[in-house]
Amino acid sequence: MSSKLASNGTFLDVAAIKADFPILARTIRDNKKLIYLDSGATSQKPVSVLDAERTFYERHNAAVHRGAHQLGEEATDAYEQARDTIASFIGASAQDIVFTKNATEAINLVAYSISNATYGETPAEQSLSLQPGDRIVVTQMEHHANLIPWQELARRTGAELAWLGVTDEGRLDLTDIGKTINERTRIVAFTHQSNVLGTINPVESIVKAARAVGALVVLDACQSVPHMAVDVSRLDVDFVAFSGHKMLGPTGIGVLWGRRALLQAMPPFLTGGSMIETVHMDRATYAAPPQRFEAGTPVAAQAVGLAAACDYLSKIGMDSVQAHEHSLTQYALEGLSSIQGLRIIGPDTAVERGGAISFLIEGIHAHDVGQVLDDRGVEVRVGHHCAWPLMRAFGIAATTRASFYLYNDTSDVDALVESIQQAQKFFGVK
Amino acid sequence: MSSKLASNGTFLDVAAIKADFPILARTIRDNKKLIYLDSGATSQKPVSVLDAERTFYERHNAAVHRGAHQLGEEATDAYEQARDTIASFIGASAQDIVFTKNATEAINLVAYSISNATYGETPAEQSLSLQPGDRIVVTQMEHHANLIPWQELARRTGAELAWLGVTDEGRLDLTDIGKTINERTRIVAFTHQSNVLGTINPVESIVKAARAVGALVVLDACQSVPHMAVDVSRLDVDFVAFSGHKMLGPTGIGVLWGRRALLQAMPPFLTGGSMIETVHMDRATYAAPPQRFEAGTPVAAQAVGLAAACDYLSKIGMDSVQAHEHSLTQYALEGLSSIQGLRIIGPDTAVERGGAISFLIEGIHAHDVGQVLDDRGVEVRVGHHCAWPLMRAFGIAATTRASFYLYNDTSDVDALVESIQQAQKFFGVK
Amino acid sequence: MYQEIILDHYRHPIGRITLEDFDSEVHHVNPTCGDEITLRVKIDDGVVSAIGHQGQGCSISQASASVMTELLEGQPLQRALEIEAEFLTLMQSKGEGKPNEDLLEDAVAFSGVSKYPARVKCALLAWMAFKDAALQAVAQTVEEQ
Amino acid sequence: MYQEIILDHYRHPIGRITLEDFDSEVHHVNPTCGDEITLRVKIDDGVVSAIGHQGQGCSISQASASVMTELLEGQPLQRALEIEAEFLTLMQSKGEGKPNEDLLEDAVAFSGVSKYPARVKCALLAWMAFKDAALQAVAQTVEEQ
Ligand SMILES: Cc1ncc(COP(=O)(O)O)c(C=O)c1O
Ligand SMILES: Cc1ncc(COP(=O)(O)O)c(C=O)c1O
Repeated sequence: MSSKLASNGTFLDVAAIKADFPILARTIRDNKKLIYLDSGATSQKPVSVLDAERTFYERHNAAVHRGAHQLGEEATDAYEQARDTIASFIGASAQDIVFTKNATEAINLVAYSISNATYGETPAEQSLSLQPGDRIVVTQMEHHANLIPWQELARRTGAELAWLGVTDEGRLDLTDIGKTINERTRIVAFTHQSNVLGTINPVESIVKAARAVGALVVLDACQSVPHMAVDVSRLDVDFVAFSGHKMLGPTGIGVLWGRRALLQAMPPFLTGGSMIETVHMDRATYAAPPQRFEAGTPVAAQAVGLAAACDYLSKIGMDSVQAHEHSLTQYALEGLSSIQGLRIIGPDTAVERGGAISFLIEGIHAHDVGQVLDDRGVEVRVGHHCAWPLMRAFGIAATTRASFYLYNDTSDVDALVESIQQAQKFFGVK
Repeated sequence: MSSKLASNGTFLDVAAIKADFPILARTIRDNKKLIYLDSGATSQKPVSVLDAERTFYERHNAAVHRGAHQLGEEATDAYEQARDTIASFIGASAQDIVFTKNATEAINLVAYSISNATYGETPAEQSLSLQPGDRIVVTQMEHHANLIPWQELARRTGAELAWLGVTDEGRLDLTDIGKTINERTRIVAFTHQSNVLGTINPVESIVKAARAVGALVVLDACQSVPHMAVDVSRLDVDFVAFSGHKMLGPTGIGVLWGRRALLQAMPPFLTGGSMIETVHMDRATYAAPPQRFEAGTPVAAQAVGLAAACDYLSKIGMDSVQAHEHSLTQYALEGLSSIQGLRIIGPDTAVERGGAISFLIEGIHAHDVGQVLDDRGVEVRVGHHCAWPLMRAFGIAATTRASFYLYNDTSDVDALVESIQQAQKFFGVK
Repeated sequence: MYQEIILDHYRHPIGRITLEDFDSEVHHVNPTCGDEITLRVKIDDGVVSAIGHQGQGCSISQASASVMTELLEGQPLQRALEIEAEFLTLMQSKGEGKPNEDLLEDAVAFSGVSKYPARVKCALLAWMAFKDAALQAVAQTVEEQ
Repeated sequence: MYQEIILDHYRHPIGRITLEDFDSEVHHVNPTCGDEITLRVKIDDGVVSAIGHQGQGCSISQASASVMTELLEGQPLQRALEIEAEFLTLMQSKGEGKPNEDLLEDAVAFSGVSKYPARVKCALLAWMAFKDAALQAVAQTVEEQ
């Protein structure tokens, strides 16, 4: 796959990459070339991922961790090897990652386990529980997935929810961080990279503030793990959550990484088969992590598919992926800024920012922008992007968002810019 | 597919069916023909299911319910059409089924939602909550997935857990049902068909007892929906849970059907994107079912795959599938009973029983039976089958279990019987 | 999709006012995009005497509110609800519907929208709000009697 | 996999008794199959003087407990734990391990089991129980001093 390495400056050889993604060869509406700029919502899948899932079903499918027969062994091997691959991808040990159905479940797992700690029997368990007056801190730029589970945890435990605000440029406002993350703060949950603004948050500063008061740190890495090298062993956070479908993997799989001592202390969330140690009619004891948190028949084929996605990304190299997207973002910010009446919501330079670019077009509602773009084959996302409170903070209802991945190139950005200009013409705002 | 309809008596044309399942052409160990008798754990997948998933990824993949662009529309259509197909398969309306990652999550959803009702703000929500002294009734033959979530719910709410016992023949002991399902009983959760014993439980009698005291009824249909026609509109239960992977579908998808009024009253379980109505920093309101219970990016490709599995089963006809398995079970019970030293755990006639047959071989531990069988290509399950309390009720540690599906025929049963006899010879117990 | 009628109504919306004299008010939101409408309605002797709407949304949702106001004001409630039902059917027709022009008049311009499932909710936002408000107004009258 | 040595030990197990005089007792379970072992150990002056085990399990787990008892009884604890470590390595070798025959003696017969991941846990059940019990016994002695 060396043919896909950066060939012209920091850009990847996108033509070669595109060829691995069958869907990118299709057309939209009346024979328009598909220009997919919605990878922030979900990514497309290369053939190697589809083949990996299919081979699992056609050759090795059986109940994981339950069958003593050869098929069962092969399925278990495939599943646990996938765990190894995915763990290595983020610099983790296999025993410290838990498979869920998506990042949303991964974050809910943490919130519910903490909530269950209230009923815990061991001191280790109880020490995780929240009391009325305890504080959970989030930020104003969170995706609903990293906001509502904490609202609900606060409701169940009587803890209070506080948050860090956002500046006009779309950065976290850390002026009062010491006040927001106060002595009573037990959990700080924030996103590594905003799915709306593109902003990459200063993990170190926030972790420092959290550590100063002994709070746990939950990092929503949905928009970082797919786009840059993330090494959990260096981040010094306690939990990291991300989804497979945003990083070339299948739908139906998410990952929670947790600090080992915490996973070991945490009570289970979902309960049922495969997560037990012993079971009596009236009580049960539970297996060690990660099994403790993987109740029921696991997302086996999906793990195998996600491991293939990690392999695909690793071969290209996450640093190359990031460099490519960075150049593309720079190019896009320039192109978009040249459009009169266009306002970028989020940082307008490529510094500490990823390739999700939200914007408003004066006089045209985001829905209408999206529609005109779609008619030209340009697929972008419009709406509140599951970050409604962030929209409110900016006093707006919706943005149009273009987001990039390794299979996008400057010609895709050119098409975006042109189509926006077309929309302005159509709605007579220019 | 008419070629696959019953051609000799009640048997299906298994040769034609086998040809649809690529894995069944493979060999085990030293070139032994694969004889897959572990469908109770997970089923194999026909090509049409694999193709459906792949086509989704290659043609229509996008974020479901979030994209306004054409790909997003197509993905949403595919997902919601899958919901229609799967709902019809069990006689339900699409709006009354919720997709989860497996049946275990589906049952946990009900248990956690009831637990969250304690914090509910509306009277409808609160009326679902449990109080200390309230009772949850299960049975001694439950899979851990339909036992531990209720143990945990009891622990969280202070409710007590009680259970119906099992007779020596492996039927539910309903003698004292009126005492067990008493006035304080709020929930009765039981399995439609035992994954260990094969027993089909008398839904009507249990529902009657539950209704008499106003208890909700949760039916674990993991082993029934794949093997017989199940019509939720006739069962008169409140919730039905099952998994896709046991009915020719992919891993990573489960289904919860719920009575509409209940789903509407229930608070959410997992929270995050796509399940909201409005979101503020400190509070949120939630969408109507089924969206309320499907937080995050859904298991879209898996839903499409499961719909293809339903189509496959519907074309053959669930009554034909059941008749086929019934005949096979009858044949197997006869064959197994002829083996000296073999004891069947569960009903020894095919009356009101499905095709999961558990047995003990005098003098040989189940693990050793399984090993010898595996060496001959016969894949059965050994152990407690995630029903450990049931093992205890029979005073045993483990059984060997053979379970059938539409791709098994009498020659598979013959191989089973022969291999058991070989194992007896090998261990010198015969 | 963007019929000239739609764009006209979008640019010069009818009923984009705050009614001072009204029987009921509703606030509806499209959760997928955050678009909102606040709609007030006045019913006199079973006739929809006035509709006023405020909010934010795309051209489709704005134009739809405008067309609806023009169509329904002055209609007997019964007939207004018939028109609403017909519009709903049209929107759910996935581009296959044959609109009843007598009933729908300018609203037939929205036929094309029904081909875009993600936009159907935009077109329906105002209509759902109206139906809700009208039923509340009626329920209230019944209660007062 | 089913070496004659294994079947022999299975049929005529060594140490399948309940020790009356012991320093620690553990109960281990294999959660995937429900097999159980209760194991007692007596350590005198740093030497494993007696092991007794009861429980239920397959031929592999029973024979393994028997072979282990034969091997470890009378060994200095240090060396017993070395043997245990060597056995663990062998079991995790997926059929690729070259067993140290000097250390493992009869236990080399279990090499074949390492090719069957689902059975490795059976072979290890008694060994894990022994390690656990021995460490508890030692910890206890330290505490008493
Ligand atoms: C009767 C029964 N209930 C529940 C389950 C749990 O299903 P899953 O593991 O797919 O969640 C199973 C299968 O494992 C089962 O057989
Ligand atoms: C920043 C962020 N967090 C969380 C999520 C939720 O991920 P999922 O929907 O896969 O659970 C997303 C994507 O939707 C996201 O972009």
